[in-house]
Amino acid sequence: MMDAGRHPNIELLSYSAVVDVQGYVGNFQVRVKKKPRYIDLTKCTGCGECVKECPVEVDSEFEVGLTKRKAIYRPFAQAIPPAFVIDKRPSPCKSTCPAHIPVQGYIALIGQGKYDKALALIRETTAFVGTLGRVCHHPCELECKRKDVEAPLAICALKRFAYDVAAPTAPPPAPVERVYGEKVAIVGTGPAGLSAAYDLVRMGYGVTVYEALPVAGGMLAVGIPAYRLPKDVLQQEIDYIKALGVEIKLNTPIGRDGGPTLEDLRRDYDAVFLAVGAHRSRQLNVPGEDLPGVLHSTDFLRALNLGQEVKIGKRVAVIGGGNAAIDAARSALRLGSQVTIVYRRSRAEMPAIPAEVDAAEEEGIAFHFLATPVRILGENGRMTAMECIRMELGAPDESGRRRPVPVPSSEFTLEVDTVIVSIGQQPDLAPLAGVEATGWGTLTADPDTMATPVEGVFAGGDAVTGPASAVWAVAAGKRAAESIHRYLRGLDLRQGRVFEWPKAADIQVEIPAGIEKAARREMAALPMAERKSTFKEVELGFTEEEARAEAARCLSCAVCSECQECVKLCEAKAIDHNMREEFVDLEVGTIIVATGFADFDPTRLPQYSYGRSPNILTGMEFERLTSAGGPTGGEILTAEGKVPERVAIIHCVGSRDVNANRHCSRVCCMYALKHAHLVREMTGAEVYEFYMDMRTFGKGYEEFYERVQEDGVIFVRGRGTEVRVREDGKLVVRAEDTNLGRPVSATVDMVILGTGMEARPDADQVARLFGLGRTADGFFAEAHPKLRPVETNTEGVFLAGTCQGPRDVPDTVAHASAAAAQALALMSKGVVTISPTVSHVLTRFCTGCGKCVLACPYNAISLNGDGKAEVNAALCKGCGTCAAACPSDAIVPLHFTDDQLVAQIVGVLQ
Amino acid sequence: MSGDGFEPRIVAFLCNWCSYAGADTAGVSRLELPPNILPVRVMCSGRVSAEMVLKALLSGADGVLVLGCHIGDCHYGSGNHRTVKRIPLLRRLMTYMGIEPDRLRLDWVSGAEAGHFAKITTEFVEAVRALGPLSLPLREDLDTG
Amino acid sequence: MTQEILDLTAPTRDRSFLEVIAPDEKLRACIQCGTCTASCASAYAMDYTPRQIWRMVQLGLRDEVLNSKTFWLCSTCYACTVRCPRGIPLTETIGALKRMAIARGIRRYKESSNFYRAFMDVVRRYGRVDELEMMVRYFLSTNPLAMIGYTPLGLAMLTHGKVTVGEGLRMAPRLVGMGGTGRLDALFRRVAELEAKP
Amino acid sequence: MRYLYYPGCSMSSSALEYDVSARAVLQALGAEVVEVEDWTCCGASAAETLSFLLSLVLPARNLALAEGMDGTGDFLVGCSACYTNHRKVAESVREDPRLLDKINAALSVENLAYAGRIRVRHLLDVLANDFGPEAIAARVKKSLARLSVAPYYGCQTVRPYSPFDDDDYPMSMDEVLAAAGADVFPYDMKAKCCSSALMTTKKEVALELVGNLLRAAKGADCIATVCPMCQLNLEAYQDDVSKHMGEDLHIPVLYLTQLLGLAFDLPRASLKLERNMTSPRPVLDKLGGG
Ligand SMILES: Cc1cc2nc3c(=O)[nH]c(=O)nc-3n(C[C@H](O)[C@H](O)[C@H](O)COP(=O)(O)OP(=O)(O)OC[C@H]3O[C@@H](n4cnc5c(N)ncnc54)[C@H](O)[C@@H]3O)c2cc1C
Ligand SMILES: Cc1cc2nc3c(=O)[nH]c(=O)nc-3n(C[C@H](O)[C@H](O)[C@H](O)COP(=O)(O)OP(=O)(O)OC[C@H]3O[C@@H](n4cnc5c(N)ncnc54)[C@H](O)[C@@H]3O)c2cc1C
Ligand code: SF4
Ligand code: SF4
Ligand code: SF4
Ligand code: SF4
Ligand code: SF4
Ligand code: SF4
Ligand code: SF4
Ligand code: SF4
Repeated sequence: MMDAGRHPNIELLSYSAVVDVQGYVGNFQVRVKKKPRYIDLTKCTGCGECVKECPVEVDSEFEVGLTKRKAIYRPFAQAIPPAFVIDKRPSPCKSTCPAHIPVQGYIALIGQGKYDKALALIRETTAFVGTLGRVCHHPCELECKRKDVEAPLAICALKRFAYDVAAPTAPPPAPVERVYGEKVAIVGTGPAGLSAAYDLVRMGYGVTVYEALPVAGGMLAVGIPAYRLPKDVLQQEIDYIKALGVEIKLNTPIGRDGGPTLEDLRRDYDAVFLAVGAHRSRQLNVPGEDLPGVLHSTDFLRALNLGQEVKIGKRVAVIGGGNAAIDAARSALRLGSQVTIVYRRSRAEMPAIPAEVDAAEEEGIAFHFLATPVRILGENGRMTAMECIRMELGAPDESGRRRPVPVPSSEFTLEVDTVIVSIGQQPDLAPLAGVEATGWGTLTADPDTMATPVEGVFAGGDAVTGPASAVWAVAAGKRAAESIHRYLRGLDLRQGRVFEWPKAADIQVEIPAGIEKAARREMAALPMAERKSTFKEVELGFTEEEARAEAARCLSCAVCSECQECVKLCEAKAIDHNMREEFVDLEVGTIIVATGFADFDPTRLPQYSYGRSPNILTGMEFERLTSAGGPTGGEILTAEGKVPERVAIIHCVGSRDVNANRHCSRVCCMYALKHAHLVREMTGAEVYEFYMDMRTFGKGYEEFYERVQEDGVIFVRGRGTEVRVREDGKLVVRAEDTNLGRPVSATVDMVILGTGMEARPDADQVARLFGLGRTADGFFAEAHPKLRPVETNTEGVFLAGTCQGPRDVPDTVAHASAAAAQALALMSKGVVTISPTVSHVLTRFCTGCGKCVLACPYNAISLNGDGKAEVNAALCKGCGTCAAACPSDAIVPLHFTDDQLVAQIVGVLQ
Repeated sequence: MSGDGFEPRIVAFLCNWCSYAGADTAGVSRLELPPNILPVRVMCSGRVSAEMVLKALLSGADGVLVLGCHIGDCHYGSGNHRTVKRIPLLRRLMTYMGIEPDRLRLDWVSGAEAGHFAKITTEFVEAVRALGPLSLPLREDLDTG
Repeated sequence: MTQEILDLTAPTRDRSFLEVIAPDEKLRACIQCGTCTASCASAYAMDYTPRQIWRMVQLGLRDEVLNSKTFWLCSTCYACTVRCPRGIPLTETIGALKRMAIARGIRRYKESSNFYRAFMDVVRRYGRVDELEMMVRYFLSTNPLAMIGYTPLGLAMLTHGKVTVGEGLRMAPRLVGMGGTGRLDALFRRVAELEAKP
Repeated sequence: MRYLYYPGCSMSSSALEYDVSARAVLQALGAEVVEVEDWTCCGASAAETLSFLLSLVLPARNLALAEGMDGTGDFLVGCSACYTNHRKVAESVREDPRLLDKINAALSVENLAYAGRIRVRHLLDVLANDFGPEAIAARVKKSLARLSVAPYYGCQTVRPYSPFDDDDYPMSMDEVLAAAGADVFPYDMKAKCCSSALMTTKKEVALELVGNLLRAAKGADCIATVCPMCQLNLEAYQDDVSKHMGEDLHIPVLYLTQLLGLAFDLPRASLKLERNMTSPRPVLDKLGGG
């Protein structure tokens, strides 16, 4: 194998799969998908340093689950090539997170108590760790696979924990060195603007951010109240961004109040990012809206957040169902008012974060669902009440939600003295002359690249999407930063970027059998009395213990968590987490298929109790146990670490059985004898070997059987029928000793199941790919069972080894040598003769109907310039399907023409 | 069996890769096969056109059996998909012509299914035996070519 | 112990035994692996193991098979049937052996056949079965004294309302000597006619 | 969901508690249960010993009756022996359609015909698959929390015709019990034979088999069954069995439907626990609020 690996004329494509085969003998085009290993083979020295800090452990496939391996690993000790590989798959959480934060990574690090590393890892993606950890609407949790066990992980709260525990002591960052001369202007210091600034400054650009307000942070600062996001948390994160070298100009509106215009920015900077958010409130448009006492939530919250004095009455109605409405209501409550929320749809349709709605309800806020104001009533210029009408849900509108329609004469009044309107916001685009707006009043920008139609101007966040959420704004900022970088470097904005991540529903994650349920941890909350009267933060965060326990629930869906620990350890700089899969196109003359067999899975025969005791092993597992590189260093020990006193070996598990595979697997009698011999020799244990027939044909095998008999193995002629796991862990095997004619049992410490060989589960796909037939047992069909054992019915494709049928290593080698010889024979000729059984078209009869073109399974027929069918003789395999389809008898398969068949029919009937 | 000693004559179209091989295996395994089966080898069951089936019936066959590879195992990938669509149409056509549709049967036999081959052929011979000889008064007239 | 040499070619072997017992003849493919025996909870009490019975059926040792108590110990649990690696319908074959033994009036295991006969008599007469009536009928036909062994059970069943005294007593006299017409007479008769035909 | 229900002989006499509790549980889950009119005995294990044809005709009679009833629905059976007999007919005619003619030739004396159309379902199958653990969990009012239950499936519930669970290591009852909050006792004898009618004809053998089953359930609070024959064999002979095995093997045995009834907090009258021959008292005590 080593020699094959090193031979200059042999190219090994490991971690690869053939995805397409076209052409014909001598001229195959094979397309191979090379899976990324994330490790550069030319650099990796195989030193193994990288595995040391990898926090992810999974069952080792090679050790058939007997040991664990890390996410970065060497498939097995003798692997060719000897390099390492990273097992990385998509994970639902990271895929669903709009900013694609490596969720599993920071969770794994928290689980190991490496909190500062967890914080640093999140900061590689976003600066808003403590912020998102508090206010994110966490769509990731909806998809977290752990929900299939009991409940999703508290992903968001863990992010907050990483921040809370590590940020206060983390050293402030050093300013980033400028790499590029270009400067970028950003308008708006909300999460979109600052995220773009954060990424751009780290790439080495100069960044200036303009902000109209006296504080930075956008809606995070002036929308979300302090009881949800304390001011110091946000400020610290903005300071972190500033410390990297981002310049923030407060009190500098663009395009109004004397500030610079967009034109100015386009002139003075090399690129502009507009992230102005959506701050203009939509109006109610009902009579009485101009009465004093009617406020808008954004104004109300901004004033509160900026510490200005706000006056509201005793009875407050909040109109709307979004986050802003809930925040306005909860803030009003904290100012001592009685609050009712009026929303025109039902609770299920509320766009606000459900947990926020629950919290509002807990705090004592009343809800009027399916109602909307029709007028606001006043007396002497003072508000007295609000008249509402009931609504019912009609047909769905374009947002997919059912449209509310008023119920006639269902008006009612609410006595209120303050109304806070919160029915949506739009961006204020008036100052930004020159940009394009959509019909919705939002900025026009490409949803993938964030480019606007104006050269060098990009836009993102609420200004583009309308009011959305912080993490979407972060994602938009990050996309814009990448686009601006590409724009400034003259690169294509799209090439090689991934805009569509896999859908969580399409990500397969195997949930380990026997996983124990563990309740999801919830954060403690401030006592209710304090909640209602102060703006102190409501949720109190996890304790270290809670966070560790919560982190331990993660299923490591992606295996590699992208924590980057390995990258830091690899001195050869061989690790590249950004590798993508590649396609290799090969031109080959012949193909040898040698995909091997699958080991029978004994859970399909539950009478053998496989999986219900660690001391019931398959033959393959026993092989690993006895190998020097195995989990016990080659010693035969039970799972309890003891030398077994009695061992039973059962033949024909999954073979010679109508309930599993009918065929005899041919190698298991031999390997079972080998196992019996090993057990006797290494442990001296009593061995009971249950067999139906002993198949030791051929050279040397019967002699070996004799020797094992003399070793003292107790042979029982009778099928080992079932294995029971006794309460004390001992295993009871039952059978009939058919020589005695008596039911017998044996109580042992270890059972080895002589599992047989079967076709691989993907054999049908492989067969289709290479045009192979399969025999009833599922293995690939050879062209003739006696005379052509390595050829297949597809010329130029040969079989080698157990993919064709069970056989041992010597026979596999012989078979493979034969396949190689056949392939060489073809190659040395240099030309191929194809079977003369091909079809040809009698042009004069062909009407050009094209039926044959559709019928041919090989696309061998096409209509030529004259509208007549034409057969490509190299592609045609001579099946004759076209002839049967042709209504004009114009196409004739040589040797199977209509006349020849008719002659045969008449012949046999005579 | 039935006392009149009627021995049906069955034309069996066997695809080269599966059914023909199955018949071969059946022979090698010394299975008992009905002598009434008159095999005609084609490369693929997809080759069996309506014309060939009718030709066989008009030339004196009492039944026609078309055997191919199991769906998914066709040596040519999808030749037998065509056959699956064609045979029911043909059976309808036969009804129209006054021939019992059960005189035509399509089935799948892989190269390894010797027993299956023996079973299908035996069953079909018995089914056609029960239908009796195919009497086609118009046989000569219809047989124009 | 001496043993007679079994002449495999002797004409006394019933060469059609297997076909009669197991019409689909799958039993011919038994590989004598003993899975059936090892799966059978009652095998320990049998005189021949199930596997041995199949071998004897294969060889046509009819009388030895029919006189064994093996198949009367079968509780129709189907454990052997679902596990047999050759897919032989063994429990059905045992049913066929029971039928043949009853039909041939093999007297050795009278209790069992009487039990089943008693059961079917009740079904024929009333359409449905009442367990108590059935047991009484069974014990009357075999060994009335054996009923005593089940007395505590009968009492327990009475006290748990499983059977009512009135009903039991009302039925008892009718059990002795059945005649007249029963609920399913016509059906039973028809089945008998159909089975008599080849 | 609508079911054409066949109670069978045992469930309408000695095992009435199974019948009543099954109907109550199905009703609680929202099923519509219609009893097959004029049904008769399926022949149990006896018909087969006298006549093969009779063993098919008797169940076929009931299936024909059900097929003739108005409306749709599967043929629902609670008793595992009845289940096997009815399924056997359905399977046999599928494999050998000629049998159908023979059966119908017999049924014609009752003016009945069986078409081989109706599906035969076991109560356990319906509970585990038509309703499923989620619907069952949703209906639980008094969880069976901390009650350790050994699920006993018996033979013919899962062998040989059962399409709904493994015949050697079934899991459906485990899942139903877990849904009701119970701790499922790891019970590897769950599909071994309870000796069936051997209890009447070969008592010593039967005592041994039942003894093995009870011994393996030691440590559980009770055993759950889904068949009147299993129930009778497991509960009625515990004195004899204990004597035969030389150890105390007494344990409460309840029908699965009785346990579900407790979990659903159904009226006690619909569970008829007083008819059980082992006292359910320890179970009720453990659940509290007996
Ligand atoms: C009350 C409220 C509560 C919310 N709660 C949540 C929550 O819990 N979770 C969540 O995920 N999302 C929440 N959101 C939504 C979230 O805050 C926004 O989606 C997010 O802040 C949008 O980010 P942005 O950068 O696009 O815009 P913004 O955050 O709105 O920032 C835009 C900035 O641009 C500035 N600006 C505008 N025009 C100009 C100009 N001409 N010149 C200079 N500067 C200008 C504005 O002053 C502002 O600072 C909430 C929103 C509100 C209103
Ligand atoms: C427990 C056990 C013990 C044994 N002991 C012995 C023994 O002592 N002596 C002996 O002579 N024989 C023994 N054998 C038999 C021996 O293992 C086989 O004969 C031998 O491995 C067959 O080699 P192979 O190349 O045909 O298949 P395999 O060894 O199965 O190799 C097939 C390879 O193809 C790869 N592959 C599969 N599908 C694809 C695909 N689509 N694309 C790319 N690659 C693919 C697989 O990953 C695998 O690496 C034993 C077998 C077992 C199960
Ligand atoms: S990134 Fe982290 S999880 Fe992934 S392989 Fe490296 S160390 Fe392991
Ligand atoms: S279990 Fe862990 S890796 Fe999987 S989705 Fe949830 S958080 Fe992500
Ligand atoms: S540390 Fe780097 S060089 Fe060493 S094995 Fe790992 S990837 Fe290869
Ligand atoms: S080789 Fe031996 S153990 Fe393996 S299937 Fe054949 S007979 Fe059984
Ligand atoms: S014979 Fe006709 S249908 Fe078949 S491969 Fe050739 S061209 Fe295609
Ligand atoms: S089907 Fe026949 S007529 Fe039609 S295009 Fe093909 S060869 Fe020509
Ligand atoms: S299990 Fe089947 S093959 Fe094995 S001895 Fe019994 S009947 Fe024969
Ligand atoms: S069906 Fe009868 S013979 Fe078969 S295992 Fe059960 S009791 Fe034994």
